Amino acid sequence: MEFFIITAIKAGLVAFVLLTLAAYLVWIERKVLAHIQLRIGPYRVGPHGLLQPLADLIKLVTKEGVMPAEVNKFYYLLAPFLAVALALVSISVIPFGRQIEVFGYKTYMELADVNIGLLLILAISAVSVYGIALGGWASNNKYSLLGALRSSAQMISYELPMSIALVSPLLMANTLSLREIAEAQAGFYFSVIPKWYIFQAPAPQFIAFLIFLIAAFAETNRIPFDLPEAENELVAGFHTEYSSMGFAAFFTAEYVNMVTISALATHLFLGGWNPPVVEPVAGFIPTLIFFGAAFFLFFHGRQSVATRTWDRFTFPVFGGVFLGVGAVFQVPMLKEALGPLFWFGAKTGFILFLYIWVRGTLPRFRFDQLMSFAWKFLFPASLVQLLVTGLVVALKE
Amino acid sequence: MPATVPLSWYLILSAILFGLGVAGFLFRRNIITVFMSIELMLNAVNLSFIAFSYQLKQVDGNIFALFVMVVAAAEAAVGLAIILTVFKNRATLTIDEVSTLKN
Amino acid sequence: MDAILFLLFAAIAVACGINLVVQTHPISSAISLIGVMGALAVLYLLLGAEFMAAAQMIVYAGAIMVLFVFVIMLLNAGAEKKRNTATFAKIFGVPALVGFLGLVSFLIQKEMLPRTDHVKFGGFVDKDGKALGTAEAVGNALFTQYLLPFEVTSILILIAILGAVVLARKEI
Amino acid sequence: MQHLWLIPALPLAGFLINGLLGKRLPNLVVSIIACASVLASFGWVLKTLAALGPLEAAYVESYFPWIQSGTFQVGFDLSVDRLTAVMLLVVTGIGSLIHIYAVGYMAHEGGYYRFFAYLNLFMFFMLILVLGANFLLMFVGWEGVGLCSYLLIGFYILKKSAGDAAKKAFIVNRIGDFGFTLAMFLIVVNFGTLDFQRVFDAVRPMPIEQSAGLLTAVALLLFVGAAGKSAQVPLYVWLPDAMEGPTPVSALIHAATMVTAGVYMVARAAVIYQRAPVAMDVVALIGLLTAVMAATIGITQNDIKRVFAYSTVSQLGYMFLACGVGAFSAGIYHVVTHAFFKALLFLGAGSVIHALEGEQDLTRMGGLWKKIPITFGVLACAWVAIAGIPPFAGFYSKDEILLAAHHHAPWMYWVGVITAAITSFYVSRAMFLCFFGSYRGHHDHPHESPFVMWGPLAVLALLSLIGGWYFKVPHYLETLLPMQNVGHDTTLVMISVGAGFAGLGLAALMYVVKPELPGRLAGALGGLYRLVYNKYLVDELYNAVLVRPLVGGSRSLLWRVMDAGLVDGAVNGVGTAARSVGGVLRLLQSGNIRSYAAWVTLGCVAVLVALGLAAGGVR
Repeated sequence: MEFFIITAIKAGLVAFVLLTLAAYLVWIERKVLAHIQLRIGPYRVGPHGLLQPLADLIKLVTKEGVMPAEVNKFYYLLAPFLAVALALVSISVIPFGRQIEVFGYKTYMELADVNIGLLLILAISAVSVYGIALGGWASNNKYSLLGALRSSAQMISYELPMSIALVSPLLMANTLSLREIAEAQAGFYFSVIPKWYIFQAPAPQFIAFLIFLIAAFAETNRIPFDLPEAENELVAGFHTEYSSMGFAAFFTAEYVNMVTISALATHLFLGGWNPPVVEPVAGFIPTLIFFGAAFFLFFHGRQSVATRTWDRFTFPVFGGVFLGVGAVFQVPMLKEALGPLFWFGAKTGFILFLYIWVRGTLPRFRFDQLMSFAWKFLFPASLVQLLVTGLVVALKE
Repeated sequence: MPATVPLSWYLILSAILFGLGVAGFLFRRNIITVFMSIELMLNAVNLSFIAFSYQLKQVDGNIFALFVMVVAAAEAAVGLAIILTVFKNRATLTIDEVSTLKN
Repeated sequence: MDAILFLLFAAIAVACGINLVVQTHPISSAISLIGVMGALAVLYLLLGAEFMAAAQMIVYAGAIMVLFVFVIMLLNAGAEKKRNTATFAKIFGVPALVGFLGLVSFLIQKEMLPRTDHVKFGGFVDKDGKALGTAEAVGNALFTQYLLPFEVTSILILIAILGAVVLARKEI
Repeated sequence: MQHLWLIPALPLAGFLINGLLGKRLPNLVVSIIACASVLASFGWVLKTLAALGPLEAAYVESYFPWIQSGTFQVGFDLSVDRLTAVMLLVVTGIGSLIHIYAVGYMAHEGGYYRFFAYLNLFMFFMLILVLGANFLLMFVGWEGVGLCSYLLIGFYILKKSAGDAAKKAFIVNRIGDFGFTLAMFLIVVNFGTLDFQRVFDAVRPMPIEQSAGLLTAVALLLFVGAAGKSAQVPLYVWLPDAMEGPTPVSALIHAATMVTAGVYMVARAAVIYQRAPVAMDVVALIGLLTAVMAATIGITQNDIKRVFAYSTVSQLGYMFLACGVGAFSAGIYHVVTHAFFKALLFLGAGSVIHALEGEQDLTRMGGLWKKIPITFGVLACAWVAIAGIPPFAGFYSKDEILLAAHHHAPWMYWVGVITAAITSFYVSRAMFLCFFGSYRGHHDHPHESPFVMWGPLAVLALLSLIGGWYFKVPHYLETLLPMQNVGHDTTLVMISVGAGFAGLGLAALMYVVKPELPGRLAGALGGLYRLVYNKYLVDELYNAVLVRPLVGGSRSLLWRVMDAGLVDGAVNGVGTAARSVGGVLRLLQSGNIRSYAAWVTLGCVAVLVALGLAAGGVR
């Protein structure tokens, strides 16, 4: 019975955190993009636009959900639900940290510990194309249909290299459970180079990581592979006809997928929650970072620009918060629970930042280029590198 | 309400699904739907394969199911290509209208 | 618990299967077929064939059915219209089908029921209690005992790819 | 293990290489491959024979069972005994020489690689024929050489006469092969095996048949085959036409090796013949008749190659005469010497033709001896050899034969002597017409052949000079083919030698001293002359008696009645029947997939009923 309770609690927690994260990811993305393009980005709502996501949410909820005529109602309504549901399901097998003990109850920091977690994620991501495809088709709009077709073709095509790329870490870890994979990457070479699979002997997985990352971009329909919603050729692609909640659902699904796949990449290649430096140094780094941020904020709060009157108050407040957080990382009881979480989050965040960075930098492919790139370059490349990895591993045995 | 079910229920379920597939094959007119009915039959067969595999406590049944899956994949690829060609040449997906060899 | 799950997902599977047959629009049929597949995947899990469950989702639901949906969308296939050809199929098919089902279930009841044991989750283990349906076990069997068939299937796939490409490309 | 299989395998390899890639290879490579393969097998023969030593008993190597049905089985066996050894040396030795010669002779011909591929293939089959340890394997070689001779006679594929000659050779050989096959059937039925050893062991205890019997039948049938292959009356007609082929082919196949296969076969089956006197007499008579006939025809021919062709036929007649009178070893002896000088004659003729750019008509030659001295020299060696002048090759073997003939029946000896005289006459005639007198052709300054051509000629010339007393073939074959001891009667020898000189002298008188004499002579006995000149009208006779009726019969009866009427009728009947049945069945095949599915389902139900209810369930 208490298993169910714990699971329910964890599920609620994860869902909340994830959705919030997704929402704020939008904010971060807008901010980063803005600064890449030398703009300010959202600034009005709340200090530095911090409340922008909330505003967006309210807007999307309160807007009228338009149901166009001539659509296939059932699928039109089913599609966004499908998309977001599948996106949320797949996060459930991703561990965030080691086993922790809450009030004497041991549990893993993940929703479900299935020993085929990876396969499950693959299965979900394989099915999650239906959300987009159905939505586009049900909208009964040629742009949407084109978007749907594109996304289904593209997601199938890029699923191959992705799966093959993530096989090679499996070869080295010899398990399908993400937690064991993460655990297998603990440790250091001469206490400097972490034994992450991207570095780990006998077969460092740079290429696999690269392939995986590229395929992941395509799987999540992100620039430079966002053909399904290429606004300047297909209006908005598969979600042209969607408004308010439906749109929000697709939006959320996309960002949740980004988070999931980044977490997956972290686990498979970047050593999960294992810190990049040896203990006990690793234990202090989070604190240092937060403290540094806090002092940064204090400093800027002191001598802030005259036009930004709010900063005089908000910066120190956040600085205080950061100080507190940094201190929390030193609390012995929470330390081993939070440390891994921090590192995991940091790495995932880095990959998410990559997403945004690429979006700010690269132009969009043409569709035929996209396909030929998948089949003529990425797929063979992944095969070759899998072959090499397998060979090396076999030789090592 | 028993806690567990006998294996034969799985087999009966597979039989029912298979029958549904046959029915679809018999009564649908759309080539693609007919094709999907075939896939349904294959799935039913897979289920019974895996059920037997459980019964015999051997993994072979799974392997067989896997092979069925592979063959189904190949069949789907070729079959759909054929359907595309048929549609290209006859502009119809109704199975009764492609009953003649030459049009 | 197992019984409930089985009944639940069996019901889903059957419902989706019926839906597949009765729906007139291919997309609906496709979606319901995907539903069947998902339900079957869960049943595979109940039977301990976890790898097969995953493969079912990835290969069948994730690849093959996407292909179907893709083609349906591409050809923009509408709902089929009522036309009464092939009455033969109706006349002979229905009784044949009924007889078939009846016979099969009768045989299963008569032959299998006494000789099959009950399905328990995690009961799919060999003599020394090692799980059989895992990716490891399947992989072992696949690459040792069934290596030749495996390779042959790879050739089959290759041929299928070629055939599909040729068919789809050139004007026949 | 002597690896006998290498002997035929090497030329086969040559054939494969030249036949498959020859088109792309330069001529030099092709000729090197061809000659090297044959020379290599010659070398292997020498090595094998050296290794096998005195070779008292036959040495057999069996590789794998080839045909096996019930108790009857034929193995792929090769065997070597003294007879085989002689033939092997002749075939590979002369073969290599002629290959080398052909390199020069064919230099400017098209289809160079084709020619050498065929030649190598011929060597392969000939060696199989010689080496085979049972009748069937021998027959394989037998047919193979027939095929190659067909291919090579018709080598100039653009000449209709060549094609016709090839077909003629093939068809006539068919008749002979028919006899051979029947003989094999008889042997299988009566002895249950085709293996030489076993058959002969079975035959030896048998009594000598005074009247016709089983052995006689076998012997005669075998001789039919031999007659076909070795151009004996009445099947000799193909050989003169075979001269359509390139001269090296005439030398190798139609003088030295293939045509002697018949003699070899008869000698091989000596055990059988010795117990069938009737057959022996037939062989002897046929041989004698052939010898005389061909020799007389030879007198009148003007085509140099044809003259030599008829001379070949008559020499073959001699060989069969030898076999017929029981002097098998003498026959083989003559095979060897004849191989030397006849090959030399043909190659020399080839050299002459080559010098005159394809001129073959004797009446257009003359006075060539100072233009092409080397050719004249070597041809002179062959001339004295064939004319039976002691101590040259022809003399010894012919002498043996004549002595044996006299011992068997004196009249045969006399006929033989006369034939010998004729032989020496027509060869001398050819020589005089070709080399003496004044040049009658209009092709100016003939040129000597290159070394690659006259080199082999020189070797052959040496052989035909000394080969007679150097190779004591009968002595070598004594253990295998014992010949009744004929006293060495000097007078008889003198007579035959005299006959040789007489022929030579007469020729000299007619063609050198008074060149107008032949014309007058021909005018005097016109009818006879014309008959002989037209080869006794044998071809015309065959045409009228055999060919026309056959063609007519097949046209009217076989084609109109049998084929068009019965066969086609039956076929069409089947067709219509199938059509009508299908007309009923096609109603089933509506092309409507769903009804098919319904049928399938019905079938499943039936199966289940059978399974579950009738068979009492799945067990």
